[in-house]
Amino acid sequence: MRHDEEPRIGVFVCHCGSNIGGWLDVPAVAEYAGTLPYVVHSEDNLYTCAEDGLAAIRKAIKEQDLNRVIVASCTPRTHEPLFQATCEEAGLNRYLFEFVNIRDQCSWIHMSEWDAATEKAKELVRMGVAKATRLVPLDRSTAPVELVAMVLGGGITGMTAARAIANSGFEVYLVERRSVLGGLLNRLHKIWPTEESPRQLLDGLEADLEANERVHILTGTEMVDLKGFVGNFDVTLMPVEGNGDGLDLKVGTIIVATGADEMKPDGLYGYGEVEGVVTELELETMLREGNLPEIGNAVFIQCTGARGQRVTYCSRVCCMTGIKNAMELRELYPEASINVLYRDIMAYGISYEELYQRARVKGVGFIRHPKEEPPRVETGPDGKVRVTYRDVILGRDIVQDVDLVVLSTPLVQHEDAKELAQMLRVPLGQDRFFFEAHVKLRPIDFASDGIFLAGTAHGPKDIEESIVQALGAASRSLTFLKAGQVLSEPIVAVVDEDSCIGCGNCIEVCPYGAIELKEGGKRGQVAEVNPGLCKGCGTCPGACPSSSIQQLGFTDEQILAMITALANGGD
Amino acid sequence: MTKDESVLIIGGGIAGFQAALDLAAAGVQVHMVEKSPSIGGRMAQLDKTFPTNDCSICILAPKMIETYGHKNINVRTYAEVQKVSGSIGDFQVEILQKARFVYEDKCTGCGACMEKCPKKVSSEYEMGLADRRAIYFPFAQAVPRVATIDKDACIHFKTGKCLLCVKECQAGAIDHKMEDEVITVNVGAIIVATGFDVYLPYEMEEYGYGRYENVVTAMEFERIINAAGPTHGHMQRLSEDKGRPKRLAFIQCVGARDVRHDRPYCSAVCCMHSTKEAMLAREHHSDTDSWIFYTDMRAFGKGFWEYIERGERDYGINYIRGKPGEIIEDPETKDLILYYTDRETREVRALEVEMVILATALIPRADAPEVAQILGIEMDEYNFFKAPNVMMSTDTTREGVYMAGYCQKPMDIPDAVAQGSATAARAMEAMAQNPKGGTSQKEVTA
Amino acid sequence: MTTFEPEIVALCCNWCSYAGADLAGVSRIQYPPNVRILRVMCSGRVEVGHIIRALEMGADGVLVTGCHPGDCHYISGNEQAEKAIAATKEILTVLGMEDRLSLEWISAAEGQRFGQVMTDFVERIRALGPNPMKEAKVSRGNPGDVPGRLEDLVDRTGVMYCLECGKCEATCPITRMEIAYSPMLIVEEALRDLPEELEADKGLWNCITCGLCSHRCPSGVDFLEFVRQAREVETSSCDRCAHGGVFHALAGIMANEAVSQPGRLDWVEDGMEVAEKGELLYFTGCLPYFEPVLWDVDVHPAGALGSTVRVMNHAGIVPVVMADERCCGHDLVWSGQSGTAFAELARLNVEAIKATGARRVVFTCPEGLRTFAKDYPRVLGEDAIDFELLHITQLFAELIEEGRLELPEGTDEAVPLTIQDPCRLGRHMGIVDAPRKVLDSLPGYELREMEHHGLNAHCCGTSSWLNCGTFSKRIQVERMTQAEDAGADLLVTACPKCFSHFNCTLNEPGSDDTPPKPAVEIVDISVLLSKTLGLEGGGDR
Amino acid sequence: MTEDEWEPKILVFCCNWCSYAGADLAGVARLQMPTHFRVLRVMCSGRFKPEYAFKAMEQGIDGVFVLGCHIGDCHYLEGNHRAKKRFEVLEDMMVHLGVEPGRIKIDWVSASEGVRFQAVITEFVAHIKELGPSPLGGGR
Amino acid sequence: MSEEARGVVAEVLAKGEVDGVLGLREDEGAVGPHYFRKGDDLDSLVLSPKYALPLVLRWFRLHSPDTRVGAVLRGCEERALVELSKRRQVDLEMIEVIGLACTAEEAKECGCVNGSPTNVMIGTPTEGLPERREFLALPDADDGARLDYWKAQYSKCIKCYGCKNVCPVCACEVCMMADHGWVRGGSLPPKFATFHLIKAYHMADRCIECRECEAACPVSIPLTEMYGRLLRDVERRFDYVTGADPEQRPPLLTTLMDEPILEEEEEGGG
Repeated sequence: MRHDEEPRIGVFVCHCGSNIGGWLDVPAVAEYAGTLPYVVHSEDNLYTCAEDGLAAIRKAIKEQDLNRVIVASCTPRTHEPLFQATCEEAGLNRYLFEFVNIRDQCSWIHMSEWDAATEKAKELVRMGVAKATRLVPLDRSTAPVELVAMVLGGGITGMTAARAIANSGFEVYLVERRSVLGGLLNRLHKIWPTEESPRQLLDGLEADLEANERVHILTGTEMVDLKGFVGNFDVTLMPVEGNGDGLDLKVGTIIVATGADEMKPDGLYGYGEVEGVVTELELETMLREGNLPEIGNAVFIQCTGARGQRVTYCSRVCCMTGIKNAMELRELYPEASINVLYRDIMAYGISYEELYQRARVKGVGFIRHPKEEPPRVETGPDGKVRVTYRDVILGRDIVQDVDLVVLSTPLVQHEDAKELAQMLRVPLGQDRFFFEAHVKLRPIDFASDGIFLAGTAHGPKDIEESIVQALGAASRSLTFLKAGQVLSEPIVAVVDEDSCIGCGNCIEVCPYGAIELKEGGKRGQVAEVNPGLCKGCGTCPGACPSSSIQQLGFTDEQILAMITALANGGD
Repeated sequence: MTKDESVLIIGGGIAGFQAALDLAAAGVQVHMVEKSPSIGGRMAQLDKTFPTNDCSICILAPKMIETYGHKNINVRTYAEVQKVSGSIGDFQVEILQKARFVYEDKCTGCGACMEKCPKKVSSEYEMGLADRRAIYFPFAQAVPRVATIDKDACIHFKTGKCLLCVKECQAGAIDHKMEDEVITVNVGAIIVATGFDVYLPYEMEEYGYGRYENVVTAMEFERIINAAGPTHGHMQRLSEDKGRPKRLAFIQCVGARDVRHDRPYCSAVCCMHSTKEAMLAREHHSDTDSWIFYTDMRAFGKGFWEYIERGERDYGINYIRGKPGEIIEDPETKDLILYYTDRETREVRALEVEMVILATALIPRADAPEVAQILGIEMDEYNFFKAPNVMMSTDTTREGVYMAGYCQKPMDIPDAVAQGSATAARAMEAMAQNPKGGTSQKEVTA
Repeated sequence: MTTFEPEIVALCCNWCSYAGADLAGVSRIQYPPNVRILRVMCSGRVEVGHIIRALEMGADGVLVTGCHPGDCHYISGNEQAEKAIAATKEILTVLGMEDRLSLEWISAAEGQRFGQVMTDFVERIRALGPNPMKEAKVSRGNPGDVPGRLEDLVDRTGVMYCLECGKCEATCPITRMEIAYSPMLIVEEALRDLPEELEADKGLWNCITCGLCSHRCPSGVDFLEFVRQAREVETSSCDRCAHGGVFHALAGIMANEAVSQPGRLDWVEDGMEVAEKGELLYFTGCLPYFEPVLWDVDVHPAGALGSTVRVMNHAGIVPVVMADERCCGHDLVWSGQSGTAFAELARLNVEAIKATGARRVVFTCPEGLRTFAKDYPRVLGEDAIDFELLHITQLFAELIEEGRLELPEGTDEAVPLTIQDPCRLGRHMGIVDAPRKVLDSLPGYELREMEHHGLNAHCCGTSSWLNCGTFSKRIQVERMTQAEDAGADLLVTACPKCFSHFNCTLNEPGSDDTPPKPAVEIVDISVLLSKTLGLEGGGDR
Repeated sequence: MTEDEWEPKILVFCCNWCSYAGADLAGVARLQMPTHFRVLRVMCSGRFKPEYAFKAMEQGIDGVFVLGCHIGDCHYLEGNHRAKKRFEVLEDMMVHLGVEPGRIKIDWVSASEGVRFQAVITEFVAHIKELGPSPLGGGR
Repeated sequence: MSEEARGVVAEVLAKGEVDGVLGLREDEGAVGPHYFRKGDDLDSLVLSPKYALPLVLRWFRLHSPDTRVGAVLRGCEERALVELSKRRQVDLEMIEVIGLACTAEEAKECGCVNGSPTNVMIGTPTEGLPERREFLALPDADDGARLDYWKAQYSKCIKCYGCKNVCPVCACEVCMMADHGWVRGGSLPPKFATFHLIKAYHMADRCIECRECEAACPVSIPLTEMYGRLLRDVERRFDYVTGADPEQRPPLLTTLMDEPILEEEEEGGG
């Protein structure tokens, strides 16, 4: 069964439970697929991606002697590798496969238009079939991986990741902008639940890193340029101050552990105008430096600037920080009345719920205020701060003059994160934190291979969760480092030497310098593509006036076939 | 160094998959042991997952298949770990491969035997809402798609007769004389990722679970709205009218944050999955109204709070702070009346709904104590596996044994996945530091 | 040695006897100064409670004077007085104090008679000697052991665990009718350290201590204990006690060791075998006093006493009954008046029981059982109670199980009945199965459970004779309706108080627009059992 | 084919890393949009060449929409730069040709902008509906 | 003028800096490109009609890359040469341009602004038109009149590929206009969008407005009315004039960073 024989296409249309089948006529799409040229087999299945669906594909390939397979279901971004592997298992080259997205880009976005959605699914399948007829078998190539990792950000997350990689036997560069490791933890007074000072946690870690000669700690340094791809990134590092000479590195994987800042809630609850209104970290700084004034009573205001006030998200850790510090004040001043004004206490899990209970037992007051009626803070009499808030249970407003108002504000992404994101070619989410590959199943990966994410750079989380993600990102890096090589998709460019005149347009638009001129062709010089460097973007065929250079898997012929299939609809 | 490295993973859920796939990609040999006949874990029972409302099986199936098919991962289903000895870098593990009375390599998964088998028992996968036969797959997308005979249910093992399934099976894959066997494997590290059970609130009489048919747990509701579930995705009541419930009430923290039933902890995911289920109910039928009764609306993860606000804004979910005091069933209509306090007017109100979904506590597996005893690791007072160093939540009390997912503490799927990868890193570190017999890396880095 | 000068209280009706007294004065008729006259508009105004509390406070004698029959300015006031005084005499006969009370009719014109009556009564009391309550060492007042500060109370009762989840609010039968009251609100007031708001009537005193909220509270707040102690902190007066605070006063009196109760065992009829010493003691509680105190609501729970003994005798048990059994003190504990009186009652009762050598003490009233089991150890020490405590239904269940009560064969007739689980038996003590075992074994009856039963049962509306008001009545009507809805003809009670409260509401003369009363008959479980065994002579239902 | 029967046929080029992922996110968020567009996935917006627009419109496609990564976000560094420049020339030609320039459009949608994808698609489809069938279409 | 040319060529050949000079030769009434070597008879050298000599020069880079060649080129042809050099088709160092200035009439007829090459050796340099030629006024676009105009023009096409063949900058070996994948075969006139407009798009950053295509077009389709306008747009948007500066890279190959689009918002000219 060779590819250049006449195409024998099998089309498998997925119900995806009710996600597709519930919103468009899947059987009709399968039946329509059967009528298309070169389609010799078409069926619909409840879950094509499940074992029975894959078994149906394997069975059809063998029994119907298929040399092309099309699956119409969800999105290639998550399921293409699975179906390609299934084709390979059944003896069919994995690139004689075309994916048609009729769920995320059809059934789910046209839920009230059964007929139009079914019609659209049919046309998408027709486009898929048109492309499938012009597919050719391809083979993946492997590229070596630089057995060195790099971690951006020297907080608890970055340090943990670096140690894990080094302990597994690989060299790692830990790059930190500031002059000292530790990140946000340096600004904490005590950490919960161990009640130890952050230094105790950091010192042990820092000692391990310094002792391990596979770890290279580069403080006061930042990345200024990045080229290359998973397995071999070319990184340019520069010292933050002064004009010391830069450092060029070749690394296999990169872990983004750049952390986050505490939001300064200017204009909220009198912050910045009323004396005695501080943020959690400012309180912890006072506690750490021992210059906290005498506290008769204090009020903590949770969710300052969060959940719709300034940012849209809940910052996960400010409730616990608030409660920890409220208990700290109760400890220092047992007679002080400490009240926490909250909307919802995010004391999730076991230890946080226990801390919340211990705070109540210790006498910390918890008063819930409705979202629509936030507390009001203004300068009170004789140096006090007047807080007016509504106690829903008592059903009336309460006015308190306190010595201190502590605002629990959310963690926010660094101001200049956009620059780093662009250098890394990774997106930021709506909440400006780094946007991971899949929120549920690939939380610490980016869409582009070889770059991983951990800690508060991914979003607000506590120390233990940051350490888990740090270890996770280390493991993700180790899968590349220990494998030593990386498989690259064969969707690279190829040159038709008969028609290429060596004009060099393609060379000029190639961002990776993957094309060079060599002797040959009709005009004595032709372009030649180095598959190892070519990352399969397809910009060069876009610049070639004579279609001499093509991108495998996305050739002009295939794209034109899809356009024509779409255009002449009915006929 | 990597050639003879191997790791045992107990539990074939999403955390186990991530650990297994990371280790396998890094060239480590993985032995995965799963107690039930198919891998997939709890996530396989879910209809959708928050906050993206992705179809759960759709994002899980690829992981199941990739894990089962991976050359470096040896998956044993319907098997349990019996004994563990040795220490970090060099554990000897005895695995009991329970007889499933079906030859894995012969069975094609056609399912013909199941039609013929006369014996029906309640299906654990369907949370008891539907039956399965004595010979069965736990669910349609099971991996491996191999039948299994439940010895306690099968008539043959009682009367010596029947064997209808054997007659039906063209592949000749069924053999009632198969026996349990014990396999020993030698591994450098062990990862336990056994997940959780769902607390069934029979003892909370005020909510009438077990007495009123239309009071269900959240996992049961997930099965009801699942297209592959007992009702084929039709949202319907369990009372024999099988009517479509237009008004749903969700009660949070049932048996959780509950000192009276000595379970003071918060299960971390219920506020989210109740909102999800209310959204899906509205998606199934646009005239469905939902009320969620909560104490703290705990949506703290990435994109979670925006999800809750979308639930309120776009799906019309009514969020009411305050737990209902009790539920009374109207004997004729089987509808349910909830008594709750309206926080603003402070009146006690009665809300009449057609179905109540209890977001019950999620608790460690019933056999967690045995697993802990076999592994020689300690548990905390609620039977979660204990992390001696709170900051290193992957490490159990025994060196070389790591843990991931809900068996360690309440967490959602992304945290379980991250911890899956984390235990893979810890295992690789452990094996690098304690190679079997080789020179310890320790001196180099000490 | 000085002669005993009795202190006498005279309650004189304004129109006749008071005028008579003035006439005596005008006529300069002399009579001993020991009498303190207290004017009431009519002798009918005098309640049992006034007389009992006067005696509790140490008055040596109480004289009630009113118009001659037919002369009453308010037509029938004096007839009421006659009945009240007769009921009070019944109580006092049990306490052996009946001679310290007397009722005399004196018209406005009988100045002379007034003087004579006074003189005779003083001499009579002088002859009787001083009221033993005079040197009573104990009082119902504030025990002082409960500190006044709310914050300490909060710490002691775990109220700070409250997460304001609202479940108690949505459970409480009172909140359902009166939104100004809710357990959570009281907790919030305590947490915010606002004692004055807590004390306001809508607060602490509405709670009927039925325990449903504590039973369901996920944070494990022991709300019952909080209310009990908060009431201690709040007050020692008895202005919210029902029936004029008679039961609380009787408890106060019985707490005085000097007071004996000669009439305590008058209820024992011949044919009932009882003993002074023995293995099993039957603690009757305040049943002997119930009927005279509740004379005006025509409620007869005392039938249970006889039935219980008859059943015991039928099973071959001769129970010990104590002539000097004192009130268990439950009503003091829950009305914030446990003071020193309660500790004394506990001591006296336990010593008396030990004196009889009894190893097992059986209670008809669950409130007594709970007080012995949970409150006595608090005042007498953990190991003070070294004998077994059980409720009568537990004994009956035991007897049935051991076949010592041959029940007649079943008849095809199956009268539907249901059981009211008393809060003190179910939620407080966790005893739910015993009454059901008894009822299940009774031929001719069929148990129909109410929606709310066992640990989730609804309360009969009030407890410890406190704050009996419209809420209690509505709860009682609602509860009896629930029994009717469950299809029961009989509502079986296992507590004399439930029995009394239900019957009191049933007996209430409703006006024409009040809805018809639930069609259920209230029957005490002991009486029902005794009747089924054919042991009842005449006896009350 | 009368006016009301005519349903616009629109071709949308989406780049795999940003706009295609944004389209998926719009689907996952169940953001509803008109059905008259078909997405053709390419690895990068740089793969688009104006010649496709001519081929498409010649065969009766009424609108061509190129959606790439925001400038600076391109997974392949500068693919979207090239697409933008090529597009400028194409747009000028449309003007000189007398075809409404609005028939073709280029815009940027990132992987996290599901809502933006819905907005630009809905707006473009509405605009094409307004413009009516493509005059280049050979009277389809 | 031919006389002068023959003299100049002779001098150049004599100087010996070039191995030969490419010019036009008339032979039995037919004019074609000829490579005059030192000592050849120059009488047959003529200067018109115009011929795509730049394309011929590609031969030398291919076959004898290290021979220096002289070439008699007009202004537009020199610009074509520059554009070809940017596509690596010719090596400017190896070519010495013998500039032939167009006469005023020729410049006027072409509407050419700078009528003469950089160093004029034959004829006298003319300023060319004071400012650029006016394009034909195209009908109004809104009611479709303009499109109808172009449809009408392009429908005359008989697919003779004359415009492609004669164009000095069309250096492709296989042209898209002849590729059945792009232009459906077997239909006259060809579908103009894939035939003419793709050509116009390719001309946008190459055409040097020598208008040979229009001259060659048997059905006189006003091709440069489209190409010219595109050139103006490219010039305005990318500050790029075809054939002007050999160092400046073609605009469609550079990124926005190094050559930003100047007027973003302003609509294309009429």
